[in-house]
Amino acid sequence: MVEVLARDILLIVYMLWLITTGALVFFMQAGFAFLEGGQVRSKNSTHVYMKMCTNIGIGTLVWWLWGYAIFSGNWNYCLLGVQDPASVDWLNTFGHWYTMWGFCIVSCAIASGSISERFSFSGYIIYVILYCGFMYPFFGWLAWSAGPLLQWGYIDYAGSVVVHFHGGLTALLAAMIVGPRLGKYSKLKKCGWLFEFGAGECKTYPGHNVAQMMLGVFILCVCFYGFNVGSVLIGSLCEPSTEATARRMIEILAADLPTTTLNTTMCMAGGVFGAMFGGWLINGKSDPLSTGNGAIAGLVAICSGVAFVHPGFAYILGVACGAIIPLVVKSLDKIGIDDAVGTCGVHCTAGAIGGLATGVMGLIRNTYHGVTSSMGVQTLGFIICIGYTAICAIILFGGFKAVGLARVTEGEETTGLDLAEHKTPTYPEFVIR
Amino acid sequence: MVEVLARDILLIVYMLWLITTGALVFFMQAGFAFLEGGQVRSKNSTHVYMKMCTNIGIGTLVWWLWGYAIFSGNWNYCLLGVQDPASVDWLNTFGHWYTMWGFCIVSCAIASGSISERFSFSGYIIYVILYCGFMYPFFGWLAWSAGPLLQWGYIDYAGSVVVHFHGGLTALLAAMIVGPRLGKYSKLKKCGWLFEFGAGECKTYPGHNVAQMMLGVFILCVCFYGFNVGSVLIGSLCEPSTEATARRMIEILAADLPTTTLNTTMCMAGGVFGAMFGGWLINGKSDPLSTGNGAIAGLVAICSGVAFVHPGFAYILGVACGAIIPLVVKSLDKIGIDDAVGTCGVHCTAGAIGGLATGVMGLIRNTYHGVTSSMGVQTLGFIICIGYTAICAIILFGGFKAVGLARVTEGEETTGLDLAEHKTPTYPEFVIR
Amino acid sequence: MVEVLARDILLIVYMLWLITTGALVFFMQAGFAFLEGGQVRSKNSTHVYMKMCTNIGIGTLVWWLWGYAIFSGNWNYCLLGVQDPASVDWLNTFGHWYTMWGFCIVSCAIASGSISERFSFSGYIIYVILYCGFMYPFFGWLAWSAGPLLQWGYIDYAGSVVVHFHGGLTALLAAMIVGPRLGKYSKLKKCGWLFEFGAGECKTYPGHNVAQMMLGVFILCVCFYGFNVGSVLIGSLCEPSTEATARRMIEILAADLPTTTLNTTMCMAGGVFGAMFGGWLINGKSDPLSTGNGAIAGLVAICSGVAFVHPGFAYILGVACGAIIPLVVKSLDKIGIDDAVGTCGVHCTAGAIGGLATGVMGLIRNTYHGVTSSMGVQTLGFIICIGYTAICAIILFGGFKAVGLARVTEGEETTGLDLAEHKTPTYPEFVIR
Amino acid sequence: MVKKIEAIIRPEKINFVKASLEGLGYPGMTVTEVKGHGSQKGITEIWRGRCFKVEFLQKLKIEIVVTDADVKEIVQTIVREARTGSIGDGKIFVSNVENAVRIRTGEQGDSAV
Amino acid sequence: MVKKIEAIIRPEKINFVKASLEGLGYPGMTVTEVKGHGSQKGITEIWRGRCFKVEFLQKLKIEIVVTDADVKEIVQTIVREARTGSIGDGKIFVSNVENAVRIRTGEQGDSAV
Amino acid sequence: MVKKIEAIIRPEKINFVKASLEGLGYPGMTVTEVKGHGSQKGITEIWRGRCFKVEFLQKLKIEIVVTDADVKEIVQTIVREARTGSIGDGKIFVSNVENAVRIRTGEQGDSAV
Ligand SMILES: Nc1ncnc2c1ncn2[C@@H]1O[C@H](COP(=O)(O)OP(=O)(O)O)[C@@H](O)[C@H]1O
Ligand SMILES: Nc1ncnc2c1ncn2[C@@H]1O[C@H](COP(=O)(O)OP(=O)(O)O)[C@@H](O)[C@H]1O
Ligand SMILES: Nc1ncnc2c1ncn2[C@@H]1O[C@H](COP(=O)(O)OP(=O)(O)O)[C@@H](O)[C@H]1O
Repeated sequence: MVEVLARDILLIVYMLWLITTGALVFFMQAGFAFLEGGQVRSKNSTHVYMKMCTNIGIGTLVWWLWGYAIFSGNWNYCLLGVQDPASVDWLNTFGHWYTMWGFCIVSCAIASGSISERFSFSGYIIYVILYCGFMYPFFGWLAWSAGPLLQWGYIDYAGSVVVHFHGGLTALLAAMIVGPRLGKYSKLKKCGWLFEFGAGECKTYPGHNVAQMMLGVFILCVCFYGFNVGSVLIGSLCEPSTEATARRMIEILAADLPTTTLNTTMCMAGGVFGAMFGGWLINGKSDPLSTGNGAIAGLVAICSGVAFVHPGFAYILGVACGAIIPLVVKSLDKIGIDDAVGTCGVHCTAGAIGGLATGVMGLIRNTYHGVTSSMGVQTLGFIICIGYTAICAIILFGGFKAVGLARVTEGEETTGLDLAEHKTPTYPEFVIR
Repeated sequence: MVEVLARDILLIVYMLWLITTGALVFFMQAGFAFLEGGQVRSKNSTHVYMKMCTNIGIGTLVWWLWGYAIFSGNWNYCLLGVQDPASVDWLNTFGHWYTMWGFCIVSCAIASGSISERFSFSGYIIYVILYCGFMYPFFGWLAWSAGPLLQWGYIDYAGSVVVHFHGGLTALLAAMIVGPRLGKYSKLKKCGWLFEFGAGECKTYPGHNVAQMMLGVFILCVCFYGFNVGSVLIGSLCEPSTEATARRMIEILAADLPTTTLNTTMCMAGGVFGAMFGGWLINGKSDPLSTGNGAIAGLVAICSGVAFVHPGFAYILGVACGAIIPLVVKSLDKIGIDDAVGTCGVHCTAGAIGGLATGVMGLIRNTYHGVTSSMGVQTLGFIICIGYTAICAIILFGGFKAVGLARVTEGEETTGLDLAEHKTPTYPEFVIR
Repeated sequence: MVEVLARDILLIVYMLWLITTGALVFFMQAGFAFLEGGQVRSKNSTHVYMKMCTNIGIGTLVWWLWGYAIFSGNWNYCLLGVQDPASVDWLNTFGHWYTMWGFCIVSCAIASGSISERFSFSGYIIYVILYCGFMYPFFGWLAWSAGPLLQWGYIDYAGSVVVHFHGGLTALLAAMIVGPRLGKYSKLKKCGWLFEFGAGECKTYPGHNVAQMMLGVFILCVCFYGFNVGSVLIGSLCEPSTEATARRMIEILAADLPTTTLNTTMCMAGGVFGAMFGGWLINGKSDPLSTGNGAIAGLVAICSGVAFVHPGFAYILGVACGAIIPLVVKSLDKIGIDDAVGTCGVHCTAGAIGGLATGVMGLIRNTYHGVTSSMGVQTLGFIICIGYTAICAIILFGGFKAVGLARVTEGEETTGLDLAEHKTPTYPEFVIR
Repeated sequence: MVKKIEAIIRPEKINFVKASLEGLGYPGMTVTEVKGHGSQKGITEIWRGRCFKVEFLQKLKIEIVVTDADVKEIVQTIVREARTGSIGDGKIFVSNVENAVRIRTGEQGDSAV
Repeated sequence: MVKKIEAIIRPEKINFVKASLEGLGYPGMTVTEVKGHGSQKGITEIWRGRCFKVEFLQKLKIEIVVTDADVKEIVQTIVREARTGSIGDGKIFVSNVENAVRIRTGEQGDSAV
Repeated sequence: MVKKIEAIIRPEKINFVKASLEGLGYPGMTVTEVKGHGSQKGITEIWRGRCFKVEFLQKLKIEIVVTDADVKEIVQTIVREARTGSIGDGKIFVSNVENAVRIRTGEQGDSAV
C-alpha cells in the first residue's frame, strides 16, 4: 500500500513537472517568434509572429484531431479527451499528449525561418497542417513511440534528430525549393524545375533588431531546460508506468535529472563560447548573431545524448556546434541557398552533430545508467532521417511550388509581408531606413 | 502515520506548485504591460508600465493590509504574517494569499487598457487602492470564498467572471465615463452628466509596436497555464485540507490536472484560430492584433469551466470568442466607446461567454468528476456580476470624474502621458513619426 | 523504510524544484541584459547582450573547471561529473552546483552595468574569468559553505551581501577606476594613479529604450522568486541531507516556503512604492527608471533575511531601499562617479541595507523557526565583505587599467561599442537621433 | 516659376494643416521628421531620478513645391492652421526652384509640379 | 554654378539609382527618410480588425549637389532608374546653391562639391 | 536678404557646433537625421558571421536660416567645430531664401528669421 501511495504521489509530481516543462516548451514559440522576427527586416516581422500563431492555432488542432494518434501509433488517441475518461490512462496519456504537442510545434517552427520574408501565409497554413499532421508524427512514431528505430536501441533522448535535424533539414530543402529572396543574389540558377539557387554576387540583408533576436535567444535557452530535463520523465516513466515501482522511478529520476541539467548547461555554454570564438577567428570580432545562435546550437546538439554524455564532452560538443555557425552561413551563401535567418547552422548541422556525437560518446563510455549507445545505430537513424525528411520535404514544398503557393509576388515581397499579407506594419510609428 | 506523511509531502508539493504558478500569475503584469504598451502610441507607452508598477507597489500593500481579509471573509487575515505564526494554518493560508494576490492585480490591470492614453496617473493610483481593496475582494468573497454564489453551486473555476468579466466590464464602463481620446471622434455626445460617447467620423489611432504587443501575448499565454492549472489545488485542497486524505488529494489532482491543461491548450488554440478566421472573413486578411488578442480571449473564456468542459468544446468556445473580436471592435467604434487597446473584446465578451458556456456544457454533460454545472446558476451569477460591477464602476469612475481626476488636460494628452506624467520618453533616441 | 522512501521522494521533489528555480536564476541573465541594455544608448546595446553571453559561455566553464570547487571548499568538485558518479552524492552536489552557478553569474553581471558604454570586451572576458573563478567563489565559501562567517552565525539567506553587495561594491569601485564616459563631465579629476572622477558640469546621457529596460525589470522580478524561494532548500537540506529525516525536511520547508515567498512579494512591492514616492518627492513626478529599479532594489534587500523578517518589516525595508535610489544617483553624479545604469543604487546600497536590516530585525525578534540573528555578526560580515571586495576589485580593475584593457579608445567610445567591438549595430534599420 | 515652401511646424498640427490645404488643392507634400531649436527653451525630462534639459524639440518639416501663383495662399493657410500663438510655432521659408521633373512621366517645369 | 538636385523616390529604388549614378561619378549624396503625399492615394491598413487609410507613404529624398554641367545627366539617370510608371514615382526639384564649403578642407565653390 | 545654411556634419559634432553657435546668437536651427555617401568609403559590418559593406553613413543635416550678414561667421564656426580633418567631415551649402514667415506672429522677411 505504501508503494502504491508513493507511486501515486510521484505520478502527481511527474504531472506537475510535465505541466511546467510543457509550458516552457510551448513558450519556445515566443523564442522562435523573436529569434526569427529580429533577424528579418522590419517589413516582414509581424508576419513571423503570425506564423507562430498559426503553429498554435492550427498545429494544435491537427495534433489533437489525428497527429498525436499517428505519433503514438494508437488511433484511439484521436480527439483525445472526448472519449470516456475511464478508457485512457488519463495522467500518462495526457501528459504525453501535452509535452509532445509542444515538441511538435517547435519542430514545425524551424522551417519557418529559412523561407522567411518570401513564403506565402496561405502556404504556411497548409505546411503547418501537413507537418504537424503527418510529417512530424510519423517520424516521431518511428524513433520514439514504438517504431523500429526505438527497438534497435536508437538514442535521441530529447530530439536532436527527431525535432531539430528533422525540422532543420526540412528548412534547408524548403529554402532550396522556394529560392532566394528578391535581390539577394545578382543571378539565379535553376536546378531542374524544383531547385533554385542564387549565383553571382551575394548581398547581405541585415535584420532589424538584435535586441529582439537576443530576447528570442534567452527565451529559448531557459525553455530548453524544460525541453531537455522535461524529457526525463517521458522517456522513462510514461509508457512503462504501470509496472514501474516507486523505487524504480526514483532511481531513474535520480540518475537522469542531474545529468540532463548539467549537460544542458554545459553544452549551451559551450555553444556560446564556440560561436564567440568562431566569429573572432573568421572576422576578427565576436558577433552577436553568431553568439546568440551558438547558444541555441549547443542546446540543440545536446538533446540527443543529454542523459548519456558527460559534461566535459557536452561542453566540447557545444563548442564545435557553435564554432561552425559562421562557416555554415558562408557556405550556404556560396552555394546560393538563402537561409534567411540562419536556421540551418542552428538546427540542421547542430542536430546532426548532436545525434552522431551520442554515438561517439558510446565509443568512449559504453553504458551509463543502463543505457547503451552504438555508433552504428546512431548513424543508421541519422541516415533514415535524411531519407525520410528529404522525400517528405520535396513532396511538400515541391507541391507548394507546383500550385503556386510557394512565394508571394515580387510586389508583395518588395512591400514586405506585414503589409502585403496582414495589412499591419510592425512599427506604425517608427521611421525606418 | 504513513497517511499523515503522505499528506504532508503532498502539501509541500502543493506549496511549491503554488509558488511556481503564483509567480507565473504575477508575471502576467509584464504581459499586460507589453500587450497594452505596444498597442498605444509611443508617447503613452511608459505610462502603461508605470500603471503596472502601481498594481504591484500599491495593490500589494492594500491586499496585505485588508484586501485579502475581505476576500477570505476573515478579519484575522489583515496584515498576514504579523500575527503569531502558530495561529494560522500557515501553509494553506499563505498559499491562498499569494495566488489570490496575483489574481487580484491581474483583474485590476484590465481596466487600465480601455482608458489608456488619457486617464491621469493620480486617478489610477486611487483606482488601484479601491479596486484591490474593496471592489475585487468583495466579489471574490461572494463567488469563491464563502459567499452565497459559491453555496449555490456557481462554477467559476479560474475566474472567467470573477477576474476577467468583472475587470472587463469595469473597463467598458470606465471608457464610457472617461470619454474618448482627443480627436478620436469628430464629435462628442454626452449622455447625462456621466457618460460621454464619440460620434461622427471615427479615426483609428494605431499603436506603436506590434512586436511588443506580441511579447505581451506570448507572456500572457504561458502565464495562463499558471493561472488555470494553478487553480486546481486552490479550489480543491486549500480550504478542506484538514479533512483531506492523501488519497483524496491525489484523486482530485489526477482528475483536474490533465483536464485543465488540455482545455487551456485547446481553448487558446481555438481563440487564435477564431481570430485569424474572423479577421479574414471581415477584412480579407488575418491581422496580428486580432489574432494575438484572440489567444488571450480563448484563455479568458476557458477559465470558468476549465476542469469541466471537454477539449473539443473548449476549442469551439475559443473559436467563438476569437472570431467576434473584430466585430466587438467595430461595434464599440460605432457606438462611440473608445476602448483604447481593445480590452472589452478580450476580457468582457470572452469572460461573459466563458462563464455562460460552462452552463451550456452542463446541459451536455451534467456531472464530471463530481462537479455539476447548471445553466440557471451560471446565468444568475453572471447577472449578479453585471449588477455589482456596474454599481461599483459607476461610483468609482463617476467619482473620479466629479473630482476632476478622470482625465489629464488636453495639452498633456497631446504631449503624451510619458512626458506629461513622468517626464521620461519611452524611446529617447528614436525618431518617431 | 517508509521514512527512506518519503525522504527520497522529497529529494526528487527538491531536485525538480531546484531545476525550476535554477532555470529562473539563469534567466536573470536576460533580465540584466535588457535592464542594462535599455538604459544605455543604442550604440552600446548589443555589447551588453554580448557581455551576458560571456557570463554564460565563459563563466560557466570556469565555474565547472574550478570555481565551484573553491566555493564548496572541496577540490574533488573540480570538473564535476567527470569523476565516477558513485563517489559524489549526485543529487545534492549537482543541485548545489547548478543553483550556485546561477548565483555566481548573476553576481558577475552586476559590475557590467556601472562600467557600461566604455569598458573593453576583452577586459570583460578576463573579468568574468577572475570574478567567477576566484573573487566570487572564495567569498561564497567564506559566508556560505564552510567558512568562518557561516560558523559565527552570519545570516545571508539568499545573498543580499554575498551576491549583490559584493557585486555592487565591485561595480562602484570599477566605475571609479575606469572613469566616467567621454563627455559625461566637463572636467576630470584624478585621485592618484588609480581613481578618476568627473568634475564640473555633469551631463545626463539618457538610455535608449524604457520598454526594454522594463522588460528586464519584470524578468528579474519573476526570477527573484526562484532566487529567494529556491534558496530554501539549499541552505536547509543540501549539506545535512544524509541525516535529515523526511519529517525534518517537511518542517523546514513548511516554515520557510511561506515566509520567503510572502517576504519576497512584500519587499518588491515596497521597493516599487518607495521609488515612486522618492521620485515624486524629489522631482515632483514618479519616474519609470527609478520605479523599475526600485522593484529590483527591494528584491535585493530582502535576500538576506527573507526567511527571518516579517512581511511588514519587508515592505518598509523595500520602501527605504526604493526611496533612496534618486538620492544615490544624484550623490554619485555629484561625487563624479559615472555609474552608467544606476547599478549602485540597486545592488550596492540595497544589498548593504538588506544585510544590516536582518540584524535590525534580530533586535526586534530574536529567534524565528530556530534561526537567530545578531546585529553584531551581521555588521561584522558586512565589514569583512567591504574589505574583501575592495581589495579584490582594486587589484582586478587596477590591473586592467595598468595593462590598458580598462577602456576602449575615444574613437571607439564615440562610435559605440556595438560597431567598435562587434561590428553589428543593434537596430540596423532604425533611424536614431 | 516654381517655388518651394518649407514650413517647420508642431507635429500635432500636421493633420489640421493637411485638411485645410486639401481645400486648396495643393499638388502634394513631403514631410520630414526634424528636431528644432529656436527661441523655445526646450523641456525638462527625468532620467533615473535626475532632471535635465532637452533642447531640441520634435518638429515636422513640410515641403510643398508649387507654382508662384499658389504660394501666398498656401503660406497663409499654414500660418493660420499651425499657429498656437506661443513660442515654438515654427517658421516658413519660401525659395526658388529652377526646375521640376515628374519621374513617372518625365514632364518638366510648371506642369511637373 | 552649383546646383542642388532633390529627388523624392520610392524607397526600394535607391539601390538602382545609386548603382547607375556610380557610373557617372557623382560627388556624393545625402539621403533622408520622408513621408509623401501626392496624387497617390495612400494605402489601407488594419489595426485590430478595423481598416483605415494611411495617406502619407514612405519615400526617400536624395539630395545631390553638383556643378551645373552634371545636372542634366544626373536628372535623366534618376528618372530612368526610379520610374515604375505608376503613380507615386516621385519628383525631382533642381535649385540654385550660392556657395558650397567642404568642411574637411575649407575649400569653397565648385571645387568643394 | 535671407540665406539658408545647410550643413551636413558628423553626428557626434552637433553639440560642439551648437555650443559655439550659441556664442554668436544664431536665431534657431533645424536638425535632420540623414544618411550620407561621399568620398568616405563606408564601414564594414558583420551580420551572422558574414562581413558586408554599409555605404551610407549616419550624418546630421543642420539648417539655419539667417540674414546675409551672418552667413560668413556661421559657416566659419561650423567648419571650425565640425572638422576632424579626415574624410567624412561633410559639406556646407548656402542658398537663397526668398521669404521667411514666423508662424507665431505672421511677421515676414528679415525680421521673421
Ligand atoms: N533661423 C532658423 N533656421 C532654421 N530653423 C529655424 C530657425 N528659427 C526657427 N527654426 C525652427 O523653427 C522652430 C520653432 O522656432 P521657435 O523660434 O522656437 O518658434 P517661434 O517661431 O515661435 O519663435 C525651431 O524648433 C526650429 O526648428
Ligand atoms: N508639389 C510637391 N511638393 C513636394 N513634394 C511633392 C510634390 N508632389 C509630389 N511630391 C512628393 O512626391 C511623391 C510622389 O508624388 P505622387 O504625386 O504620388 O507621384 P507622381 O509623381 O507619380 O504623380 C509624394 O509622395 C511626395 O512626397
Ligand atoms: N555633392 C554632394 N551632395 C550632397 N551631399 C554630399 C555631397 N558631397 C558630400 N555630401 C554629404 O557629405 C557627407 C560627407 O562627405 P564626404 O565626401 O565623405 O566627406 P569629405 O567632405 O570629407 O570629402 C556625405 O556623407 C554626404 O552626406
